[in-house]
Amino acid sequence: MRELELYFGPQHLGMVGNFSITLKVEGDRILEATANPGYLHRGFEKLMEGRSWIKNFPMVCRINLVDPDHMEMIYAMGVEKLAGIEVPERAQFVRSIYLELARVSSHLFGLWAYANMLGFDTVSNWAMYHRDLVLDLFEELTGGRVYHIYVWPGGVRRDFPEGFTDRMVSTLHSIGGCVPDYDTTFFNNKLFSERARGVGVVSREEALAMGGVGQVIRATGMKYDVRKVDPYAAYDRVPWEVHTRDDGDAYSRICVVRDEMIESVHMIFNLIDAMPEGDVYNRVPNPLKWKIPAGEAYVRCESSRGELGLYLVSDGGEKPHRVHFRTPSYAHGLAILEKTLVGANIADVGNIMMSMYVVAPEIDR
Amino acid sequence: MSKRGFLNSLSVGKHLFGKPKTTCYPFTPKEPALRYRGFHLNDWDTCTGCGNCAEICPNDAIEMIEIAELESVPGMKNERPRLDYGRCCFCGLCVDICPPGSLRLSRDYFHTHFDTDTFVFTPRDDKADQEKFVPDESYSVLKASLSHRKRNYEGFSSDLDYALFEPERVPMPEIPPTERKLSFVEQVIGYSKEEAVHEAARCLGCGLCEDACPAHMKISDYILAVYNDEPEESLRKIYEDNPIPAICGRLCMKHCEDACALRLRGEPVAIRWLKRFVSDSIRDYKTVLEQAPGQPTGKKVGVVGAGPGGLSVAYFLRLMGHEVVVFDELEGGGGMIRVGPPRYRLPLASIDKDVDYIASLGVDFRFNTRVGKDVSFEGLRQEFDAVYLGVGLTKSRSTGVDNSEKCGLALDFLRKNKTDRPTAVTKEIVVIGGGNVAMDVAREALRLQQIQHPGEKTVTRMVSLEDWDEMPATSEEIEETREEGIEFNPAWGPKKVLLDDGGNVKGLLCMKVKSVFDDEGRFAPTFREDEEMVLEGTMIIEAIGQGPDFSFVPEGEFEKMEFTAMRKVSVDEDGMTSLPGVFAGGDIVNINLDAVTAIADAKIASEGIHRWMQSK
Amino acid sequence: MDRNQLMKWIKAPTKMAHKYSLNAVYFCTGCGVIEVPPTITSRWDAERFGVVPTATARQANLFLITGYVSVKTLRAIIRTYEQMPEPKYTVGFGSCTINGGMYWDSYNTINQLDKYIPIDGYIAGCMPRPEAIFVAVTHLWTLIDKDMADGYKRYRKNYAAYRANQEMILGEMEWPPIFQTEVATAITEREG
Amino acid sequence: MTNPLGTRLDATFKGVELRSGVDGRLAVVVPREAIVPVLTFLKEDGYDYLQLISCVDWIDRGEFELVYLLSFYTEDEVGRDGGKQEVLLKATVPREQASAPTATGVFAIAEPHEREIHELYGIHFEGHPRLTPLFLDRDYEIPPFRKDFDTKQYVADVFDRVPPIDEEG
Repeated sequence: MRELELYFGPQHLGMVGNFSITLKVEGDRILEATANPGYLHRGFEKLMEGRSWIKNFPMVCRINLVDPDHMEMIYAMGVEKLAGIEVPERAQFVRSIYLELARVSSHLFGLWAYANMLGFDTVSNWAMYHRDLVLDLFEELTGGRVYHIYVWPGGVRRDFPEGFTDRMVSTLHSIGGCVPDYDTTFFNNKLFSERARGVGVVSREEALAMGGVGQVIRATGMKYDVRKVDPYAAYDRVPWEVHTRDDGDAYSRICVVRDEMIESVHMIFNLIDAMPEGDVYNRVPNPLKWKIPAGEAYVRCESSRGELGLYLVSDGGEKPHRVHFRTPSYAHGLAILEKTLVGANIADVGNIMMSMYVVAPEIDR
Repeated sequence: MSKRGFLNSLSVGKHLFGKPKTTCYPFTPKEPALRYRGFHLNDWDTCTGCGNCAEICPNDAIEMIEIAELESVPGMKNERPRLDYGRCCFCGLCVDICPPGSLRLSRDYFHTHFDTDTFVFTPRDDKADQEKFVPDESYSVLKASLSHRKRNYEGFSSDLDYALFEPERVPMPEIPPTERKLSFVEQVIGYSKEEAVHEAARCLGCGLCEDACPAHMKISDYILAVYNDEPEESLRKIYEDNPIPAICGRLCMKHCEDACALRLRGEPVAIRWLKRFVSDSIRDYKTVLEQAPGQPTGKKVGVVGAGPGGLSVAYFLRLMGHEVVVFDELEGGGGMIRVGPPRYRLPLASIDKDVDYIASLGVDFRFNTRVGKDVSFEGLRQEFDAVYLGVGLTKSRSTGVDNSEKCGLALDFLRKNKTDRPTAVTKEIVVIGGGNVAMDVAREALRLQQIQHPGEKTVTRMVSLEDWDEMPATSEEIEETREEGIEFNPAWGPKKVLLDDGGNVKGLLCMKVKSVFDDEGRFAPTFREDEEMVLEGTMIIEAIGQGPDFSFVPEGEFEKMEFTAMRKVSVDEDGMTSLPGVFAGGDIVNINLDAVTAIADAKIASEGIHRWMQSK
Repeated sequence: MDRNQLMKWIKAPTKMAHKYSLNAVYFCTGCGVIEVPPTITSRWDAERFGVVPTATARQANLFLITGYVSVKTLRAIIRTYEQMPEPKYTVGFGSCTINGGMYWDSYNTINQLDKYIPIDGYIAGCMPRPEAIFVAVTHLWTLIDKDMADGYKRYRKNYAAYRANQEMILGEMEWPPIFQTEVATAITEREG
Repeated sequence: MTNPLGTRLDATFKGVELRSGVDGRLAVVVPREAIVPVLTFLKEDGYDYLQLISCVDWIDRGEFELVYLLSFYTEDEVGRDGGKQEVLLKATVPREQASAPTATGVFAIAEPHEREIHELYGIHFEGHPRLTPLFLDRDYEIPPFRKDFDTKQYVADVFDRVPPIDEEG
């Protein structure tokens, strides 16, 4: 069979996001895949070195467009650790609720992408509709639909508007009510499971060797979640457990996502009950000339796509000296994707990529 | 995964009969959330044009532009923010830092156009801009754009608990009233280092204060230096415009704090106290400032009066290299500052600290020499290339009611207390007057009573023509005086000093005041004859204002001097009076009657003298 | 809406049919793409306005450039734009296409998009909401009615200038200019 | 250093300087040549998760600082099992003709990290399988993430110089 080179390019129906993979193909089977990111590279970390600490906030949530809230959280945690700011108790709870809500919204987006990729349009319409209900909650809480700029060093930017918790609970109940429908049409549907089982298998050794995080290694049965290993915000004050599956293929990854979404909804209910009263913002010194003492900090949090890390260096000035985001899609989208695509057939490229939750702007930053 | 798994997914058909979930926008409207971050609204009346929003914007989307129809007033520039929606990311940082809270976001977000220039927009709000903000009935979503917006559609707005600036001031440690009225020790203790740094951190560096300060001091620079923990750099910045920081740090009328951007929704930055912290924290100015007088120019300048004006002219001219000789009738520098304010507000040590530094630059101070008595004014004009009059208002006015010669005059009373033999005070004192000087007289009298009659019951009363809200004294001063238990009798006028048969003072007969100023605002008090009151008091002091004392100017010259309508010396833009070579400044020229305006006049006059002497 | 104005259908049926079947090319160029899925799915349903995502540029006549454009994406955008059949319309989403947006000082993103390809309309917002997108589509209809949405004609007329700008940024481009200047002027005359 | 790992590192490598850990992380400074041996040593010791390779440009000291952050996967609910904690491996590289040994031999994930640092900082990694450009389309004479590359100046020189299309006629 003749070898061909196929551009699974940035403009492609199977490609969600702006990312391209060059495939060396023999017939329908892929011999070799080279990821070709860079379409969304804005040089974030360079731009952030040119702006003062507070001015970076609107910029930092634009790194990952599907899940901007964990980006804000990781930067806020980094700045708080460097500058030694404590966060009031209620703000920790508000942050946890806000992050779990963000996880639900970004998992629903992932579900839309994956179901749309495989042609299950009913499920993808449902998922996007439910996500839009969650976005209405965000809009009411923070004032922004997608980019919320809500988590702030020293707490959060505004407290819950009154009556917000009941609306949140009722929305989450309405989404929870549809879970049986999702199961029958998608997760337990033979059409889907035949399509996703055994596709894009990533064994645990491969995943660990290539720095896989989040769903990729939880689908191989490993209970690794930063919210348990290195708890932050109010995650250690509420009982919850990590969901895993065993055979590491696309099907088990999306099932881990499904279980995590349900777990997040339950966690939100527990967090709301355990939330104390008090203020949610511990005022930060004047942002126009706020100097943070020299030092470095590495903070981690569990974003919806996996473990997100931030290495922050300050030289005692008003601007960060170096910012380096370690995003989960970096490992999934480059090393692991290129390895698992080998041997798969062309139709499964989108399937594997979406099951690994690769988001292009996270790779290029 | 039996075949059934495939079939039962058809059970989802039940959603066919549910309500459609689609929001058929724009036919069924959807209200954005109450906190939505849409286009900007700016209330042009409360907006101070300080430019902090432009400073904080991460994308340089805000630019401050001059607005022709607004006029610039201290504390309110005529600049307003202009937004470039090709840059704005709707983050709301500008709303959170806006000190007056005038900039906020609306819930409008529709704007579609093919021309990018329409995305640049100077926001106003529906109060001021009626044709852009249409009432609801004529608002249509399809026509919505930056020039077609909804009325009172406020979205994300500022909230003081989450503001990016600190509204409250760092509290200044003071001695409590009960304790401070017993002695002359300084009432305001002053900031510690980290209190000063914390207060200096509040300053947003917008520069509104610098336009309001008569001497245009570089305030945001020296506050930034205090924030960076470099008091030396801060002192150098102060000394570029003001040679008497220790005095001004305690005494200034702080026009800057009345213009500070934070004043509208919080307390202004304590600029005066920070200046005082800088001058207190540096023991010896000389080592820090390293200022050397310029090359000697061979010119000599005589300065009459060592008040703030005289000291500043001496300092500026000395730096230019001229020879300067300062004459003053008191035994030390400071002029009215040395006599007027009591020691618990301005200790003599602070005055001498500033004066000694100016002397160390080579200025020749000749104290206890009164021009017109020990030295003749004409002699001065021959000996020196130029003369500067910084004499200030030294003559106390009297009420002129009968037996008023028995009353003490404010300035003599205050001046005597500065010497080692303070005036002997009786147990009941009445002070006539409602200005700052009257407050100082009353509080000094109260302290002298505690010292001279320890343990006995003493009464200090004040009577002033003006009612509570018309009193010329600053509200802080009135507040502090009332705290110390001094009795106030506002809106009463003195009619006659009552004497007992021994000829010494027994009390003051007062009449009720109907009105103080006539309709043009001129001082013309009217009284109600029928209502009278007697205030007991064995000692009466009049503190109803001071006038200039030009007795040292010989008759011939005095006619040539021109005066303005407010009986002030009229000077040209260089500060020169109608007499050639004679310059003037301070309280005899301007109507502000405070030290920092005297310094501002002195700066102008010193450049005027310098140019005038070179042209001669 | 002029949907029920029969006269328009009779006078210019192609323009009307064209107006109500805008096929948007499925290319997520920037971070604004996060607002496109809600717009095309059941909650907001762009199909009510006739906007349907299509697979390739060949079947599309509406190009939504959502958000900032990095240099590498610019190459893909120009190629996609040039593959689209005429008449074609482009809509710039958000602040980044107008004047650089948040990344005005980034070394890898271009600031004004209309220097490289013609843009028929910009939508303000960071990211424009689905409602703003629908109102923009209605504005696009009015532009099409008044023949003002002539981005593609301008592209053909000043193709040399556009191509020069593109090469200033992208260096050598791997496909030749699609319009020889004489051919372009001939088409413009014929269309009148 | 009472730190167990620290003492073991001292025993095996001579030029190793240990610094107090930043919030529970042990900072280990090694010379450039010792990067790969120390990495292999740590990998056998159980630090099997190379989180990131970062590069900090200390322009005033005239050197790059390569930072290798090593962690470990743990299923233990509480986190630190057996007292292990993350290691921050640091090595300094001169700014002119910066080059460093590749870590792809030890960690597969190092490959994209090193490609990115090569492209954005200009550090050449000897023995790297493919040091081809990863993100950038244009070539820059100074690698863009270096401190002496001024983005605002670059935008003014390149993007703002492109003339707007003026409609002739």
